[in-house]
Amino acid sequence: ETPLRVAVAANFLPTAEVLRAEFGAERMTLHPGATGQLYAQISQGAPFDVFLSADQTTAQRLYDEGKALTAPQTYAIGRLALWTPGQPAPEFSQLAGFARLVMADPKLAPYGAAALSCVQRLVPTWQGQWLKGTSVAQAHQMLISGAAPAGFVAWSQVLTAPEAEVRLLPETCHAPLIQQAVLLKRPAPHPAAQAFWDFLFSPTARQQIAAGGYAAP
Amino acid sequence: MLHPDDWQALALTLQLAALSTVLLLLLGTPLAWWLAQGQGRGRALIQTLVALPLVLPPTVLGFYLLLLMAPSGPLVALGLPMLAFSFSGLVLASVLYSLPFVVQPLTAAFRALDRDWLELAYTLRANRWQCWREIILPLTRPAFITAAVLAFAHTLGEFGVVLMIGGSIPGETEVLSVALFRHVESLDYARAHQLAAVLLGMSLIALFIAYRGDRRVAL
Amino acid sequence: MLHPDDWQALALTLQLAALSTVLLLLLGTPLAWWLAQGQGRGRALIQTLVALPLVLPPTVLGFYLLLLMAPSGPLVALGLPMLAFSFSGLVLASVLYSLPFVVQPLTAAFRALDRDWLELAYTLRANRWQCWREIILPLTRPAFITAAVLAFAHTLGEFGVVLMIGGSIPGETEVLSVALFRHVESLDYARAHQLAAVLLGMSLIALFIAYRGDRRVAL
Amino acid sequence: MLRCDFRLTRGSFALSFNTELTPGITALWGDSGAGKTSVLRALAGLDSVAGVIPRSAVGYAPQGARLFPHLTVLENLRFGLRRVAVQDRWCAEAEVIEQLGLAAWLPRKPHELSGGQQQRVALGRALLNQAPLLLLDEPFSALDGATRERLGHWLRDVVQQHRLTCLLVSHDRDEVLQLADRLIWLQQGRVTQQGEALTLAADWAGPFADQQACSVLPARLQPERAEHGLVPAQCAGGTLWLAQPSVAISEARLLIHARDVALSLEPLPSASIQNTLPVQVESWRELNASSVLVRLRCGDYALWSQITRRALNQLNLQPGQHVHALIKAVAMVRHG
Amino acid sequence: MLRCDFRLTRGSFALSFNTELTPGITALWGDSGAGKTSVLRALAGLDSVAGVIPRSAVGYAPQGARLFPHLTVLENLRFGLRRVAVQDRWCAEAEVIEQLGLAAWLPRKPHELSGGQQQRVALGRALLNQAPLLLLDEPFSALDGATRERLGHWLRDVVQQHRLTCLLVSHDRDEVLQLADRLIWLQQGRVTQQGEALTLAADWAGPFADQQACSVLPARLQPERAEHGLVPAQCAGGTLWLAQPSVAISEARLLIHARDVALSLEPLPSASIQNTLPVQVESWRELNASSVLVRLRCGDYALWSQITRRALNQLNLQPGQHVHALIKAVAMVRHG
Ligand SMILES: Nc1ncnc2c1ncn2[C@@H]1O[C@H](COP(=O)(O)OP(=O)(O)OP(=O)(O)O)[C@@H](O)[C@H]1O
Ligand SMILES: Nc1ncnc2c1ncn2[C@@H]1O[C@H](COP(=O)(O)OP(=O)(O)OP(=O)(O)O)[C@@H](O)[C@H]1O
Ligand code: MOO
Ligand SMILES: [Mg+2]
Ligand SMILES: [Mg+2]
Repeated sequence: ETPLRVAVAANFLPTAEVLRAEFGAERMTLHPGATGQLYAQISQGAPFDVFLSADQTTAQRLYDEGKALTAPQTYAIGRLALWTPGQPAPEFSQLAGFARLVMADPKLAPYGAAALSCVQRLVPTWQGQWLKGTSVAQAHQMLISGAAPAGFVAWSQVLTAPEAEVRLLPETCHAPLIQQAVLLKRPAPHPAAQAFWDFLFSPTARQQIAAGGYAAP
Repeated sequence: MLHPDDWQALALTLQLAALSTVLLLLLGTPLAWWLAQGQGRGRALIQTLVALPLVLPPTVLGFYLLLLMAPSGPLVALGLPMLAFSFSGLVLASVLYSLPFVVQPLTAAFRALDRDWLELAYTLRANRWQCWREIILPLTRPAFITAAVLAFAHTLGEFGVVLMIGGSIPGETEVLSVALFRHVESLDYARAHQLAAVLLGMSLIALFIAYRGDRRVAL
Repeated sequence: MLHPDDWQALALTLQLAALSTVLLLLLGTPLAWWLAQGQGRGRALIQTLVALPLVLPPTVLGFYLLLLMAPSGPLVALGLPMLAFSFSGLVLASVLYSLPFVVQPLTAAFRALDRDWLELAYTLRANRWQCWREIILPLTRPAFITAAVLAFAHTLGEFGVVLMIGGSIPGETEVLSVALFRHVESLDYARAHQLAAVLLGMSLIALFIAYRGDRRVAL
Repeated sequence: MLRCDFRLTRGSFALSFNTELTPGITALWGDSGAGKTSVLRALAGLDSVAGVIPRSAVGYAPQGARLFPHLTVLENLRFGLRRVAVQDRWCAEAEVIEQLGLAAWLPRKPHELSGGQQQRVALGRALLNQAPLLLLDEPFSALDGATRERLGHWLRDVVQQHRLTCLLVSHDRDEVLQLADRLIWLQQGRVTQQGEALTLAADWAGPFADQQACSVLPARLQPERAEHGLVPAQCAGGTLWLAQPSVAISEARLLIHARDVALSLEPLPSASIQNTLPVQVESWRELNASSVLVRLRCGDYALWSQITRRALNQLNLQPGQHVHALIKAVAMVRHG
Repeated sequence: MLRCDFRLTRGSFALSFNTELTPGITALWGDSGAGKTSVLRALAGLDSVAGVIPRSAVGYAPQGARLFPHLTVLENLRFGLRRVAVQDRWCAEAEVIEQLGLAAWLPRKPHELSGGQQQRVALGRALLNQAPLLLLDEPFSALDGATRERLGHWLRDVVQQHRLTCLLVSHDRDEVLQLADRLIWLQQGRVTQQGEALTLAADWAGPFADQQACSVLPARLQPERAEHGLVPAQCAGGTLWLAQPSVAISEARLLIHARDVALSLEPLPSASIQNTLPVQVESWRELNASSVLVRLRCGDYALWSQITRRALNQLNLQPGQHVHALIKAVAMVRHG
C-alpha cells in the first residue's frame, strides 16, 4: 500500500520528520519544497494527500480552487530569529552597522516578508543590501557557509545553535507567521489521511511542534 | 555508510542517468545525423529548438513541463498516460533537458566526418548498420564520449526539473540530487556532505574511466 | 512590456552570459589544447575534475562555492577579495559550472585535428597566433560554436548556483533566471510567462543566428 | 560485358561516359582534370549520376589510398573480405599480402606507413573485396619502378586468371602499354577515343602520338626455333627475333617504338641489330628541329621510324624508296 | 651549402641522413618506404630529430598535396607568400599561376579539384613561400606526362635562375635524369650513394643499374658547325651529332642508354644511325635470358651496350676486339 504523501513547506521539514517518526515512518512520506512550487505541483495533479503550507494564502487558494477537502487549519506559527553564527547576536539597533543581511526572499517566503517588516520597524535607518535566499533553508545555508555574517531565519532552524548567537524577534513587529495545512482532494482518499490530520492537531503533535521552535496554535 | 533511503535514491539516480543517457544517444544520434546533412533554415531552427530548454531555469522548465504533462495538459489530451510524478516523466524531462549536450557535439562531429569514408565502406560491402558500427562510431567516438559524459553528468546533477516534475517520491522520483536537497533543507548537513562526497567520488571514478578509455582516434 | 525590474535582470543576465562565455572560451581553449596533447593519467584526471561540478545539484555546488568564497575560506586566504554575493562571484561560479561544456567539445575537436596542418602552416611562415587564427580556429569552428552555444545557453538558464552565490541583489546579482524563478514560485504566473517568452524569444533569435552562421567546414 | 552510359556535372565540369567494359584491363587515359577519378567514383557508386551504370560489386582503390585511419592495415585489407562468403572468394588474402609485401605492417595504423606502402594496402583492400569489377585510380603512382613493374604484371595475371574487368587510371605510357588490353581516352570529360590498347597506341592521332609514336604489327612466333632466349617471329614479310615469352604462344602482336627503328639503304650483316625488315618509304613529318617521323609501308602495315633530319638528308630518302628498317630486338611483345 | 646530419627512429624504422645540399636540384631516390618523406619532413622541421638540420625557410610540397581544406586555391597559394616582405619576393604569383595553369580554379576549394590539380597547387604554394630551400615530395606523380615534362623544365629554370636548393623526391628515372644535378640514393633509411646525378646514373652499382644501364661521356660541342638542327660533338675520339641545345654551350655531358647502343663490326655509311664511335670490347655480363650488357672502352671512358645474346654470338665478339658503337642521335645532352 502506498504511504500517505505529505507535501511540506521546507521550513517545517525538520519538525515534520519528528512528527513522521511519531506517526509511523512507514505509513507516510514527506515531500519538501518551496510553498509556491508545491502549489504548482498540487494544482497540476501531484499525488499528495496533505499539504503543510508555509503560509495562509496558498492553502486558502487551493481550498478556493476546490483542490482541498477541508478548510485550511493552522498547524504552526513560526517565529523569526536573527542569527549571527560565530558571534554574539547584536542588539537590533546595532544592525545598522551591517552592510548586508540575509533573509528568505519576501516574495517567496513569509519569513522573508517578516524579516523585511522587522528591519523596517526596528532599524528604519538601515541602508544595507538584502541577500535573499529562495527559502529560509537557503538563508540558513548562506549563514552556515560563513559568507554572510548575519541574517533572519526561522527560529526552528537555530534551536541547536549557541543561544548567544540567536536573538528572537518580537512577534509584534511582523505579521504572524501562520502556517496552515489542508487535506487534499484525491481520486480515492488515503485511508491514513484522516488519521494523520487528527494526529497533526493532537496534543502530542502540538508538543513536538512547539519543541521544534514554533508556537503551536 | 549511507542511509538506506540514500541508497535507494542512488540506485534510482543511476537508473535515471543511465536510461536517460541511452535514450539521449538513441534519440540524439539520428537527429544529429539529420542536422548534419545540410544547412537549411529548417535545420538551424530545429537545432535552436533543441538548445532552447537550456536557457530556462530548471524549475521554470519543470513548471512548463508539468503544465504539459498535467492531467489537463496536452500530452494527456494526446492519449499519453499522465507522466508527471512518475519515473517515466523524469526520464522524459531529463532527455529533453539534456538533449543539446548530445545533439550539439554529435552534429559537429558528423559534419566534420568526411562522407567519402562511408561511401568507400559501402563499396566494401558494408551495409548501413556496419557503416555505423565500423566507420561512423569509431571515427566520431570523441564526440560520443563528450555527449555521453555531459548527458550523464548533467542528469546526475540536474535537480530543478526533476524536483518539479517528480515531487520527490522515494523509490519513484526521489533521485540523489533531490535527496541531497532534502538533507540540506532539513538542515541535516552532515548527511548532505556525506551524500555529496559519495556522488562526487562515484562520478570521479566513472568519468575517469570514461576519459582514460577515450583513446585518441589516430588520423 | 516587461517590468523595469525584469529589464534590469535581463541586462545583467546578458552581461553575465556574455562575459562568462568569453571567459570560458579564453580559459577553456588553452586547457582543452593542453588536454588534447596527450593521454596521460594526469590529463584524464583534470578532464574529470572539470566535469565534476556538473554532477552536483546546482544549489549544493553553490553552497560549497560559498564555503570556498567565505571570508574565512581558502579564496580569501589566497588574497582574493570576497567574491560571494558579487557579480564577480557569479562570473566565477558560472565559469566553473559551465567549464565542461567548453572544454569537452574543444578537447575532442583539438584531438581530431591533424597536427600536420599546423606543421605545414609553420613551414609557411605562420607564427603561433596566425596558426590559431588561420588554421586551428577555422578547422575547429563547429566545436567552438558548440562550446559557445552550450556555455551561453547554460549560463542564461543556470540558476541554482547563481542564486546561492549571488543572493539575488537587484542590479548586482539578480539575473533573469532568478527573477523568473521568483515569479513562478510566488504564483505570479502572468509575469513568469511574459518573462519566459522574452527569454525564449531572445534566445531563439541568438541561437538561430549562431546556427545559421555555422557553415560546414568543407573537408 | 558492362554497359556504362552516364553523365554528371560538377560546377562547370561536365562528364559524359559511354562505353562497354569487357573483361581484361582497360586503361583510362587523360590529362589531369579530364575526369578519370569522376568516372571511377561514379562506377563505384560514390556519386549519383544520370544514366546507366553497371550494378556490380567493385574493388575500388581511390586516388591517394584513403585507408580507414582507425583500422590497422590488416583490418583495412579485410574490410570487404570479411563480408564475402568463403566459397565466393577467389582472391586469397595470403597471396595479396605476400605479393604486395604487406606482411610486416599488418598491425600498423595507416599513418605509420609511407605513401607507397599505403597505396599498396589500398590496392590489396580493393582486390580482396572479391569483386568482378576493379576500379584502380593510379594505383602505382607512388611506387618505385621495380615494384611498379612487378605489381603490374601480377595484376595482369590476376585479372586474366579470374576474368575480371579492370578499369585502370594511369599517367604512365609504358604502364598502359604493358598492362592494358583496351584504352579509353578521356579529354575534358568526354571519351574521344577508345579501343584496343595497342591499336590506339599506334594511332597517328591517338593519345600517345604527341609523345612517342609506335607501331603495332601482328606476328607468328616459332617457339620451336628458339635460340639464345630469342624466338623468331614472322612479321610483315620478315623475321624478327624476340625475347622468348614465358608461356608458349604462337600469335603475338609487336609494339615497336618509332625511336627504336633505324633505317639503312642496305642490309647489315655485321651489326648487333638483329631485326631488319624490308620496307618502303611512304612519307614523313617533322617532329622537332632535329628529327622527323617517317611512315614506312611494311607488307600491309604501317611502321614508324624516328630519325634525324640530317640522316634523312644524307640517305636522301624519297617516297616510294625501298629501304631496310633496323629494329632493336628488345621491342615489346604482347599476346595475340 | 646546407649541411644535414641527423637521425630519427619511427618504430622499427631508423633513418640516418648525412649530406651537404648544394644549389640546384638534388634528387632523392629510393624504394617505397626507404625514408624519403621522413627526410623531407625532418628538413621542413615537421618532426624533431637528433642532429644538424639546415635552419632555412623551406618551400615544402608534401606527398599527396595536403592543401588547407578550408581555404580556396588562391588562399592556399598565398598562405606563405603573404608573410614575405615584397622586396624579398623573387617568385611572382602571376608566373606561378600561369605556369601551373591554376588561373581557372583560384576561387575553388581543394575538394573541388582533381588529384593532379591539387598537386599543382601544392607545388605553387611551396614555390610562393619564397624560400631558398625547396622540398618537393613526388610533386609530379599525379600529372600526365606532358604537363610533368613542361613543369619539370620550368622548375629547373626557376631553381637555376634563383640559385635555389631543391630536394626532389621522384620515382621516375627519366625525370631524375632530366632534372637532377645531384642524386642521393636512400636505402632502408641510409644514404648508400650520393653524387653527381649523371655519374651515379652511369654507375654499374648505382641506383639505375638494375633497370637500364647508361653511360656518361663528356663532349665538346661545335655549334658553329650545326646543320639540320644537329650539332656535332667531339666525344671519346669520335663525332656524335646531337639535337642542338637552346642555349649555345660548348661543353656538355652526354648520357647514353645502353639500349640505345648497338654494335657493328664495320662502320655503316648507308644507315640512319648517325653516330658511331670506334670502341673496344672489354667484357660483358648477362642481363636476362636473351640479352647481355657489354662494357666497351671508348677512349678513356666506359660505354655500355645492351645487345641480344644471339647477336653476341653471331658477331662472335671477343674481349679486346675493336668494333663500332652505333648510337642513336636522340640520346640525352646535359650542360657541363
Ligand atoms: N609511426 C611509425 N611507426 C613505425 N614505422 C613508421 C612510422 N612512420 C613511418 N614508418 C616507416 O618509416 C619508413 C619510411 O617512411 P617514409 O614515408 O619516409 O618513406 P618514403 O621513402 O617516403 O616512401 P614512399 O615512397 O612510399 O612515400 C617506412 O618504412 C614506414 O613504414
Ligand atoms: N565540386 C566541383 N566543382 C567544380 N569542378 C569540380 C568539382 N569537383 C571536380 N571538379 C572538376 O572536375 C574535373 C574532373 O576531376 P577528376 O578528379 O575526375 O579528374 P582526373 O581526371 O581524375 O584528374 P587527375 O588526373 O588530376 O586526378 C576537374 O577539372 C575538376 O576541377
Ligand atoms: O518553507 Mo518555504 O515556503 O520554502 O519558506
Ligand atoms: Mg584523379
Ligand atoms: Mg613518401
